[in-house]
Amino acid sequence: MENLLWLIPALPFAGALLLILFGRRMPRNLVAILGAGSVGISALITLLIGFQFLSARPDFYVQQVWTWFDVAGFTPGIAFHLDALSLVFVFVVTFVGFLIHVYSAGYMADEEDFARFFACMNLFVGSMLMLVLADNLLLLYLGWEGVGLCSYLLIGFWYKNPANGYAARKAFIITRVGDTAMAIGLFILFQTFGTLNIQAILSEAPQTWPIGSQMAVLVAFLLLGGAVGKSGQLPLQTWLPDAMAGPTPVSALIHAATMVTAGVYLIARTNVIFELAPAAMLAVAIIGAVTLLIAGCTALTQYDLKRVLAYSTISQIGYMFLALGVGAWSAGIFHFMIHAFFKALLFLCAGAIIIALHHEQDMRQMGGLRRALPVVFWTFLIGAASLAALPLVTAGFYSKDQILWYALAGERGNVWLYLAALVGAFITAIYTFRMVFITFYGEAKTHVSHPPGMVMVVPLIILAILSIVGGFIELPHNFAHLTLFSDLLQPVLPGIAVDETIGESEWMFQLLAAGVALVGVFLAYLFFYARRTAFEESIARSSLAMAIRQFWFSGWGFDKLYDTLFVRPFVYLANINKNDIIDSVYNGLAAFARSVNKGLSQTQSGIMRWYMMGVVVGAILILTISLLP
Amino acid sequence: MILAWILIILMAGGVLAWIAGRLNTTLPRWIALVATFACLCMTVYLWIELPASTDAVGNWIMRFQTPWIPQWGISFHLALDGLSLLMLLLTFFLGILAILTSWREIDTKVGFFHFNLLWVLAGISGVFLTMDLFLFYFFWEVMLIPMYFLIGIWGHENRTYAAYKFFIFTQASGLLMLLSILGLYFVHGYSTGVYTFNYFELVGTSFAPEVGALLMAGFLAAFLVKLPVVPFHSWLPDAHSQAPTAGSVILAGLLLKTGAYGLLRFVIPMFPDAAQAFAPWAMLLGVIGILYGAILAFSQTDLKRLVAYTSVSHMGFVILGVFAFNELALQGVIMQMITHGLSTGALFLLAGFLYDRLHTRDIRKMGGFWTSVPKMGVIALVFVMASLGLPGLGNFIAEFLTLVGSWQANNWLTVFATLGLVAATAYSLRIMQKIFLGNTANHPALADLSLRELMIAVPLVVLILWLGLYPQPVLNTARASVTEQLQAYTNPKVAEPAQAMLQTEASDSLTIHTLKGRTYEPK
Amino acid sequence: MTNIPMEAGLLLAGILFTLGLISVLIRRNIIFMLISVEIMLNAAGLAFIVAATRWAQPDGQVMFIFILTMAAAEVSVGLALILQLHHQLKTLDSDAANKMFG
Amino acid sequence: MELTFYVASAIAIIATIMVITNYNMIHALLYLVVSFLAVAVVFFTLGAPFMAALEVIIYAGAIVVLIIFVIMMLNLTNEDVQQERTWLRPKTWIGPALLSLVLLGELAYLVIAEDMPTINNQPVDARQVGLALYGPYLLGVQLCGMLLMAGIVGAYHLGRQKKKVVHRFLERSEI
Repeated sequence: MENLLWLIPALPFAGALLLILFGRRMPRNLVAILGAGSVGISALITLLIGFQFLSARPDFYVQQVWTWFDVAGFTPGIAFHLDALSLVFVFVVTFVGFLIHVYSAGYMADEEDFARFFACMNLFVGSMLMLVLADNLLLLYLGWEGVGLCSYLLIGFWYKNPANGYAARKAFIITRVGDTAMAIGLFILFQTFGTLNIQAILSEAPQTWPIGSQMAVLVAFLLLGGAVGKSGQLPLQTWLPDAMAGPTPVSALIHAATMVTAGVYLIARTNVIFELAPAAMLAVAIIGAVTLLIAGCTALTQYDLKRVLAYSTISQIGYMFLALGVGAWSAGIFHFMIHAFFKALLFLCAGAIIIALHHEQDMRQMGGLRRALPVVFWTFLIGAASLAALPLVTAGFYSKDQILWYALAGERGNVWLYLAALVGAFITAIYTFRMVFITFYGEAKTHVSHPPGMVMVVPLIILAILSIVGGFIELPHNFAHLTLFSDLLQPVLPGIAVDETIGESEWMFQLLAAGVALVGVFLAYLFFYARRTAFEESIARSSLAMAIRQFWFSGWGFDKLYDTLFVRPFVYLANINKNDIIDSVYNGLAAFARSVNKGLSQTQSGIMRWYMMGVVVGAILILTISLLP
Repeated sequence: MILAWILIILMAGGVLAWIAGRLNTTLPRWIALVATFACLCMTVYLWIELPASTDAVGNWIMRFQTPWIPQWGISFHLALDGLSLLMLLLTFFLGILAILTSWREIDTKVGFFHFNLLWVLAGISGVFLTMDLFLFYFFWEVMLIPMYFLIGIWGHENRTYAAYKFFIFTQASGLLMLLSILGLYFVHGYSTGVYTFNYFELVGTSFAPEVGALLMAGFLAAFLVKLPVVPFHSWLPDAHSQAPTAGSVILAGLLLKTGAYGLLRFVIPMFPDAAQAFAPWAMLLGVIGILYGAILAFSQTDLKRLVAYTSVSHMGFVILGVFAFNELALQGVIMQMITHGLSTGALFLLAGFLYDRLHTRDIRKMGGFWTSVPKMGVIALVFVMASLGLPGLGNFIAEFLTLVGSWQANNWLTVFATLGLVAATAYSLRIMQKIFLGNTANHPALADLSLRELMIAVPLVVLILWLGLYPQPVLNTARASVTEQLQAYTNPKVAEPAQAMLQTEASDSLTIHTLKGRTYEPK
Repeated sequence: MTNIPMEAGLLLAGILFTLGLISVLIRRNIIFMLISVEIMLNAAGLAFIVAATRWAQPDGQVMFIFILTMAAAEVSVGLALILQLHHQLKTLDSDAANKMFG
Repeated sequence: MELTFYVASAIAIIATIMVITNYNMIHALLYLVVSFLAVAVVFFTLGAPFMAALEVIIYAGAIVVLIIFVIMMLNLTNEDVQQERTWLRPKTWIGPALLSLVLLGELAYLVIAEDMPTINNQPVDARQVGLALYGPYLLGVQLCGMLLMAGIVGAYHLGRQKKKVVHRFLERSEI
């Protein structure tokens, strides 16, 4: 069964190839079937292989398809490596991917470039699977760049609007900055180990580098650079909100569920190197904590439904980074999975709303959709509850609670990280329910054209169910001893040691987290649903609040900062040098020669006696020189 | 003999095409196509029959030598190894594309055009094949003059200026190389008493350090200008943008590669000490080239000029890799030569297709073409991605290998070179954005690629993908040559003279090898 | 036979040559220029003769004969040119024939 | 003999000065003949009688006569003499003359400064010259023959006066 491994990425690639070559001439139904079907079959194969994996419990399956190239002992293969970590990712990618593909068939039904959309989506799924299944870092890099390309293509899907193209380019270039760091990390790894095979590196690294060695820290930071770029973390987070220019299913698949978590995957995959570099671990945790706060605050102020979700995605990935940074590997991955469910759900719901309102994304133009779109409302509510981590019933609670707990009690955790995460959870609850209240309650402002069809609703319901039950496979220690997920990952990812002194009081912190979430929801209710009291109004209208809101709204000014620091100087430099300053040196040389020619041609007077004179003067000169001692 | 036939076919074909041009305008095209195709077939045949030569010793697949001017030690000496073979394949492949793309574009002096085209190809093949330095210089000039005509007669509006500039830059640097060749000839003659232009004998010459540096400078002048490396690059944008499409393809795809080939074949093995001393500067030039070319490319509005500056940027990787002196980097360089030939050639072809339809190269007048020409868009996307080094396409392998190799030689320069990838992203995506994406208003609807144009573009796509996913055949072919060029660097102390003598007697094919079995004392 | 110092002969040749040169430089009439050239050639010939006598070798005289031949040929062609020039430009002014002006 | 040399030299120099300063072309030519004759005498004193004869025959005879013929053909008048006078102003000749004198000074310095031993000059007779001419210098003689041939042909071609036919070198001047 594991011999079918190669089919998992190959099928979406094949689908993409067929769609690129013949898509324009195919009927729409066939395009949709081909697009969704190839991913669906991949998902089925994943289930089969996953089932076998779970029952046989090997450490990993490896399948080499062919040797990519072989130079001077550098022999990366096109080879796939499936272990528990990959399995989780592959499962999410294929399964959520399949649901989103199905949903897209409905969502994109009116689009002209139907085939192009599905071709890119399939290409994306293929690349993403390549990324998570890669057996060596170079192949991982292939997938890594491949998803970047698809992200570019899909963000700029509606290419006629130059702003979309700009957003797409921004996404590609900023992630590419991170990729460059990662590439340099690969150079160092290759130089040190003579291979890029992940397992080989991971097994040799502890022997080569002592804990905290300079090289290990350097490599870890470089890899972190790549991860930060891809996952939209500080300081390379600015592309992700703009990436919402793409169609909503794209945002759901690429910019929420899968691609942006590639950074999480990379760090988890190379966990050994990060364990060797405590400084890098700390950096991961701090980046995660700061990002989740900054992005959360920004999400509070946005009005574009998709932008709120985008900032929320950044914030949630911040949680994952925090988890990885404190060494709670499996908690990070668990949150990734749950996040993929509920964030995809939220995006798809948002898509359903947007399409029902004729591509209206501004929340201020929505309202009262509870009655018009009941299915969407309920599924959205489930997703929102999961995002806000409402206690006990939602999957989000279980995954986020783990992170909060390890941020405090894990051996690398400390109270500051915990506080950041806790505040983040509070903010999350506020902005999530702000969204719910503004969108679904109040009075209707835009006419709803038609409710979503079955093709769109079914994926919503499936994802909604997953957003609730997904959390029950891994319960907190004090609830019950059910740790299916971390048991699965245990061979790949090291466990985490818990500080025993505070281990006893776990239930207290759970209560605190739950309380914070509920208070957040209540605050949102006060400000955005109920009529505001004068006091609340005065807070909301105060000049300080306005200034903060403006600052947060602009994403903490990062865009502007980068614009002045990097973009403008580069463009300025490029433009002043458009005609190539070096060329002017040569042109100057030519001009000099021409002017000399002009001067010398003056001596060609045509008067013979002048020439004779020249001869005489020359003769005198030569004679004089020869006579001089 | 088959090597000589390649040159004869091309040259005779050229003359024939010229004559045929007086009768008919289609005949020269067919003659040129058939001649180039015949050469391609021969080379492919050689490649398939290659396996015997991939082992470490039998590096040279075949040789052809006949005296030309024996008094001065000049012979008509051709030899083929993996590197030459790959370059020849590229030459004839791009040659065919160049002829195909001129099918509609060129309608004046058709016969003379194809004469020039074939003679340029002949000159380039000669450069890749010849193992006699005098003959090398001869072919170096042969490829120059027809190219001058190609630009000067069939070029765009500013063609005379561009043609002059091209000619002066390359000719002046070529003369410096001639001086060095003569210097080498005499230095070798003085020290051994054998006056010869034979590469295999000259390659063993040892010099005083200053002499070596001076002679190398002459060779470098020619190769760096041709490559081009940054302070000497200024002929390239003009020549590339003014040349007809076929000319641009050949310039970017092949002519630049002769510079890289020269570095690999002559500079590296002949002047190991001087090259090592020069290496940090050369790598610095490479890095400057990468970044400078990228910044310039970003600001251009003339499509062909833009692509030309991307060539400057990409060729920076070549010199970076060449002077890293390790197998990874050199393999990367060879890959870069091939994949850059394909990808940049393809971009020029696309520029040609667009010029055909719009009669402008100004990207400010383009935009939103994806709607009307999706096929062209997809193909352009592939090559734009190749140009920014997307994994899965050939250029990635090239750049990655080069960078991995150069990392071992110099960390900081490699870091800056890697930053070039970001800049590459910026300018590459700009091509896509300005031409195919964006608003369609006030732009005419275009006709999508015709069958002929698809025949040109699709093989390029297939090849670049193939090179990206399974480059091993190419790497295998080049491996023996690469190790040979690097012999002076990898094992400086071995190769005892006595051992070399033994080997000399063993067989003729081994003779060549042992000529380089000299000792270089590491400093 | 004689005791004429060589310096004297060479000096005479030099003076004659210089006079011819001055004439070429100052005259605008093209016939005068031709005549002056003849003077200069003659002076050169004189120098050869002096040298021939000095070393008692015939080579100098042979050279004089060659110079003579050349002078004859030159004069014939030069005069033909003058005729043509006069015919075309109706003047003997050498400055009138200045079409080589750069 | 020495005295003859010096007197002849003086005559040659004076006659030449007269040639270059005279405004009338015919007068100048007559002085030129005098100068050539004086040089012929110098040749004689230097022991080259055959050369002296050649000087008289070819220079003083043939060449000067040729020039006189041409002057006759050009039909020069008194106006030309006047024009010559206007062309030859001190302003025009002083500079070149001084320059040439500098050259002469340097030549003289070269000639005199070399401390050459004076030995008796030996005459070289015509026989020796003839032997040398048709011995080692045979090639030169051949070349001279060709040169004369070329001179004749060239003179004939250039001297032909064709109506309306403008020589191609001068053709462009008409435009």
